[in-house]
Amino acid sequence: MSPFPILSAILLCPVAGLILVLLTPRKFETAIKFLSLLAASGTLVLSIILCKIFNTADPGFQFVEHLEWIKSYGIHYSNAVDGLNVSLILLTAIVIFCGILVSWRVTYRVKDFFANMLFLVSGVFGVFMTTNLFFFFLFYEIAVIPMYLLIVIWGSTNKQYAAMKLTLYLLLGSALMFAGFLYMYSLPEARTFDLLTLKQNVHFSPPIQNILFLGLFLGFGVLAACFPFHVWSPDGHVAAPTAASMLHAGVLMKLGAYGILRVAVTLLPEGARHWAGLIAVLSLCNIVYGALVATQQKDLKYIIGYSSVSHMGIVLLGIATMTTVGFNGALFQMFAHGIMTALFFACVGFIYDGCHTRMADELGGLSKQAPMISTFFILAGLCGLGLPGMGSFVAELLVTIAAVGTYPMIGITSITALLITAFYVLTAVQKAFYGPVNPHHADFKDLDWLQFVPRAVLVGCLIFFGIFPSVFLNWVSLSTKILLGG
Amino acid sequence: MSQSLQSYLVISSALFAIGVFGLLGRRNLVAVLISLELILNSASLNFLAFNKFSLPDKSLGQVFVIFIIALAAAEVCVALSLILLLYRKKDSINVEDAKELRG
Amino acid sequence: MDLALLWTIQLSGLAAFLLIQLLPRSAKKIAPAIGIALSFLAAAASAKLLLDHANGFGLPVQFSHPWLAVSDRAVWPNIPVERYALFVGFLLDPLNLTMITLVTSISFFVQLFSFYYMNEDRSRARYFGFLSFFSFSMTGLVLSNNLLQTFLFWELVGLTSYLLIGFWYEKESAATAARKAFVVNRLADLGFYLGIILVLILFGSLNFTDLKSQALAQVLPPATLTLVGVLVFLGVMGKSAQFPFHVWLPDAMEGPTPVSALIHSATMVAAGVFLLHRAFDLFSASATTLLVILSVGCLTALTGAALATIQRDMKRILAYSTVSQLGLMTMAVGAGSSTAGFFHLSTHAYFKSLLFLTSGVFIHRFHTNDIWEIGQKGGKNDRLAIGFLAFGLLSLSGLPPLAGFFSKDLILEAIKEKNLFFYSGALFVSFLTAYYSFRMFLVIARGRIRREERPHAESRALKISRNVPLLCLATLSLVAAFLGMPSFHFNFEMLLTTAAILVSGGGLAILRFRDPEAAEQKLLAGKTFMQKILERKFFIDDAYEFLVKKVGLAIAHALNRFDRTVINGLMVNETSFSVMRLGRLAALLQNGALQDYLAWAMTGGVLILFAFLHFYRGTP
Amino acid sequence: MIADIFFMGVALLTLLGALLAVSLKNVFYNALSLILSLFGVACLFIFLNSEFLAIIEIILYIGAIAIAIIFAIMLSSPMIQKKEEKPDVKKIARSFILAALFFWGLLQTLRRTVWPAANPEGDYSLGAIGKSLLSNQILPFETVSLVLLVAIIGALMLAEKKGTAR
Repeated sequence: MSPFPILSAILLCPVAGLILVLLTPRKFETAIKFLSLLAASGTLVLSIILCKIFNTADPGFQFVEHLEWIKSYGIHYSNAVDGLNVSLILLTAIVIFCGILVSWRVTYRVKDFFANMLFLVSGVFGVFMTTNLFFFFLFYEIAVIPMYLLIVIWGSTNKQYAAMKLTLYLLLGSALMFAGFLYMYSLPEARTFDLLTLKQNVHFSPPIQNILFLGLFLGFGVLAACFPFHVWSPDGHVAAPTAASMLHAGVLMKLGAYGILRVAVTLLPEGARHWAGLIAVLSLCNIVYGALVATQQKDLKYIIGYSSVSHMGIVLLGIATMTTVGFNGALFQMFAHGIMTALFFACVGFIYDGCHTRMADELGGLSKQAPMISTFFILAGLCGLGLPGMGSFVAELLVTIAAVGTYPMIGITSITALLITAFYVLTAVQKAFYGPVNPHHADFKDLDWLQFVPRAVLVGCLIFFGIFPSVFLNWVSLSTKILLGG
Repeated sequence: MSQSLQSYLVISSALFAIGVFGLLGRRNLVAVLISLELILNSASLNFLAFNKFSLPDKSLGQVFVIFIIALAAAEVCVALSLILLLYRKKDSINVEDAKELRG
Repeated sequence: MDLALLWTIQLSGLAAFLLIQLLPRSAKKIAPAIGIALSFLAAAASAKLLLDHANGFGLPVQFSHPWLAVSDRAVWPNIPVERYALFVGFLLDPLNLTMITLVTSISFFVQLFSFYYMNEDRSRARYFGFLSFFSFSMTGLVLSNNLLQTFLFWELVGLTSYLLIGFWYEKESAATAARKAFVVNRLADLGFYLGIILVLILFGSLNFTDLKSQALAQVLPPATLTLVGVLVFLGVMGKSAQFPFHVWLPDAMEGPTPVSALIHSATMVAAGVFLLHRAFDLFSASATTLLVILSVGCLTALTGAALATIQRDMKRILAYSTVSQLGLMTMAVGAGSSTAGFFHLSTHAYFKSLLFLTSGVFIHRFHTNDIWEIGQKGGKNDRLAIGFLAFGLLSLSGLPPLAGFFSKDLILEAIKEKNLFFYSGALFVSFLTAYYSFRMFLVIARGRIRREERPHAESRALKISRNVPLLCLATLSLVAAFLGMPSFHFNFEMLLTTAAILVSGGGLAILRFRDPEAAEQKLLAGKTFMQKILERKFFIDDAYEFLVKKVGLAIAHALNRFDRTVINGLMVNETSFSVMRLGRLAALLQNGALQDYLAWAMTGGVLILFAFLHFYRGTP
Repeated sequence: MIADIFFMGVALLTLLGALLAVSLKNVFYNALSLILSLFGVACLFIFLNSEFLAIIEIILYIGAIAIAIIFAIMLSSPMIQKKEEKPDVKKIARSFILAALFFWGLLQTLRRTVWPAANPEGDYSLGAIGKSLLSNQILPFETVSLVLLVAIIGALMLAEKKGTAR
């Protein structure tokens, strides 16, 4: 136990915030908002400290916390951080901080909204930190339920259908995942849920590895919007309120990809190599298919939904290459895409609140009327289409290098998605932001100071990691090398 | 037909079959109740047959039959009050009329 | 000392952009001053650099800093370099020096001219912000020491051209043109992106200093060498508007004229030819790449020149002429002598931006782009503008003492040695150039004035900011011609051919356009078959339209319907509905009849009984 | 021999009573044939050496339960006049098939299983019953009394007249 259990502190901050929010009576809305903001900024500060004191030279697990819970089943509350999840913890902290600030204008049932948000985020933090499969599943379930509530109560277009579909899909994913965990537990020499002990003393025979990896990959793939299972994410995004879709697209989808890396690839390397070809093909479908369908969407949120599917495809492609460059690229893309989609949804959410419509054709000439929000949206769009100087470009560069190196044909065709993304992003920008001012939303006011800060923070992160990517890669490269048995 | 275990069992299964027929076939609730009594009696007959032919402690089977009769009494009295209630509400004690409770 | 200067050149543009963005709304008026001051700083710094290394002593100077640690040998065993990473840095050598002075000087003059041109426009601050951001990315591109950093700034330059073309975004046509420019550039940059990655994977290093043709030839087999060369050339085709990708340049005229002067004539479009010269070893490593470059260059030159002959819009004529001149430069590189191409690039940059600025003066004054109207509204009364127009057009068509003659001469010599077919193409191009230059000049200069438009009074500052840049650009084009000339050898025979072309081209133009009104009537009366094709721009635009609309979007539409119906409908909704239907079926069982329940129970009992009977064969 | 014939008669008597109890249209006649059948069963009990139970059967089953059923029939008497509609053939057929299957199944098990040797000797006396009732069967004995109590109270609550019919 390191002197100050920073990981549990990060996890307990939102939990404490949640309890405090639940205690404050319903009518003190501003108090609730400030409490949740306090909790979110607490996690953010702690995560930044974590990233600073994270020793990039030490490849193993750091800040290990270990609490025996049910010894006989090997279930213990144990957290640890290595290259894979340090960036994701930072990502979650940033997204929740901006999410809370963005949802400052929520008026309907404020207390429940912020309680759900904090509940969701503590689940996500739990998943990213834990090294125990049981807790991985437990925290994952904690994350899914508030997402349903957020969509059903505060959602917009056909929210019941989308919320139900989203939750059923996520539960399907978690069911497959849990089946995999239980099977691993049931093996005679395993008899434990702890990831580290599983890794050391359990050797899965190749045929078992293949089936097990497929099960786990499908379980996590559903969450990471892998091709055939991607349908829930655009609908889920559209129906969710702004902050929920920020968290959902920004963080929840990364759970799946992180799960693949942390559980599936670590424990079943041969299985991963066996199925790598299939994952690559699926991710190619993800990328090109997502981009092509996005060109046809009218609703801005649908465009972003499908663009997330396309960008998650790049993450999966990075993983499929089974190379250190590919993994670094995948992790970087998870981080950069998380921030970018959060920014995207923050902007569209603000526009939707102002103009009460998200249809690109009905919005016109927003640049003239609200220059600041338009610049943020255009910046997010440019990052989406992989403009250099922004995070996504470096990620796509790494993944494409790895992909062209290992699967030349897939790597080359995945590049065409850059063109399609450019096309639909710029069409959306032109329809919604350029052109004559549409009288329909003449009264739409621009960002005030409070709403400016979260979006500026997100853009700042994108540009910082776009210009200094080595900061990110130092965190990540050692542990991806270890992961691949370097 | 000599008094062997098989013959008693044949009689009790015949009684049981007739009871089942009555249970499912009749529309009138009281008739259903009557066939229910038949089934109970076939069970007690069975008990006593085994008690006599293959049970060392002869009193056990008889005790059981006593309990059966006691419970049958309790059951009939509740059933009849229910039938009375049904009759008062629907003024018919036909099984088909009590159909409200359905999916 | 050099590093400090380089940093000032590089960051002055960015500083101006950030300063202008951070200006509070009230102080937006001083934005032009910031822009002009900082671009002057950059120009001065590059001039200082030029003086320090006047005749190339102490060059090349290189500073590089590791930016992105990519991987180790485990991934691709056959990579010569142990642990290779991507670098970011500056490289300074004679080529860079001339290019950086060219870029910074022209951007300074254009910023100065923009003060005159944009003084009524309300969102001036945003304009100057983007212009400074452009000079930042252009200097980054020019000074970079490796292919990846070039690509980085390549995209940023594409972005700024998107922002500046679509500056007046209220205009629908400007927004579409901007999008078209960006997407076409993006399409070409994909090839460049792939080329860079292939070089990185197969060769291991992207620095220009390492990309020597012998080193490349050893590592890469000839086939991949051509592939890589053509891929990188694809990027060049996009940026320098070569044949299939030239469609965006004429539409880019939607942007303000100073933007066209700076970006779409001198600097950005020249970036492609600069890259050709910069990474010449990569292209010259295989002969087929050079052949491809030559043929594409020739095709571009011909289409550009041909289309320019029938345009009515002044800026469009200049745009097509830029396309054809770029084609010429690429042909020069394709013919093996990249120095000739680069020399023509520098001279062309100056006099073409001069031409654009003069057209800016005309458009600013008469508020119309059409050369016939300018003629009728008294174009020739503006003595100064007509003078500069004449100077520019003559240097464009290659009158001996002026800049165009020397550089075009060198190119023609280079192509002549290579092969005669392309040489004849080049001659025909210069003939067409002479023709449309004289045509434009005559229509404006000899137009009969109908409704005279008096110029509205202008303050002294505006007059200066209008005339000084024109004057300087004209002189600089001459200076560049004499200073930058690689080696002057008097080739009498070449002098004769160019003179002959000039006379024939000019003569034909004079013959047809002596009286502009009559020429216009004749034009309106009947269009020859050739004119109809030229009017439709060789149906290239329609081909693009077809490709994007019919093919691309149709596939997307089909996929979208597939997504909605099959995946969403079939896999998801159907399964849930079938589960619901199953539920309703089961509900039928609960029909309230007591005896039905009993019957079901009894059947269950019977089945168990018979199962029991069946399986337990009467074992005691 | 006589006993066998007598036994056969009693068996037939019970089965006949049962059949009539089920098949006759008029519910009152059903009740009466039920009593007949119960009487037959009581005789069978005697054949099975448990006389006490035979008496209990007659007093309790016929005396109490059958009479209670007849009361119920009397109370809902107008029902009897109303002619039952035509019998639901499908339902009767279904129940007949089920009953026949059951009967046939049970007979098969009877025929197939090898029954252990019979040893009828043993103490059937009332004393033995009382002793076992109060010794090792004391718990069921107490619960049955409780059940009876609950049944009576329940019946009363249900059948209460004054408006509190739930």
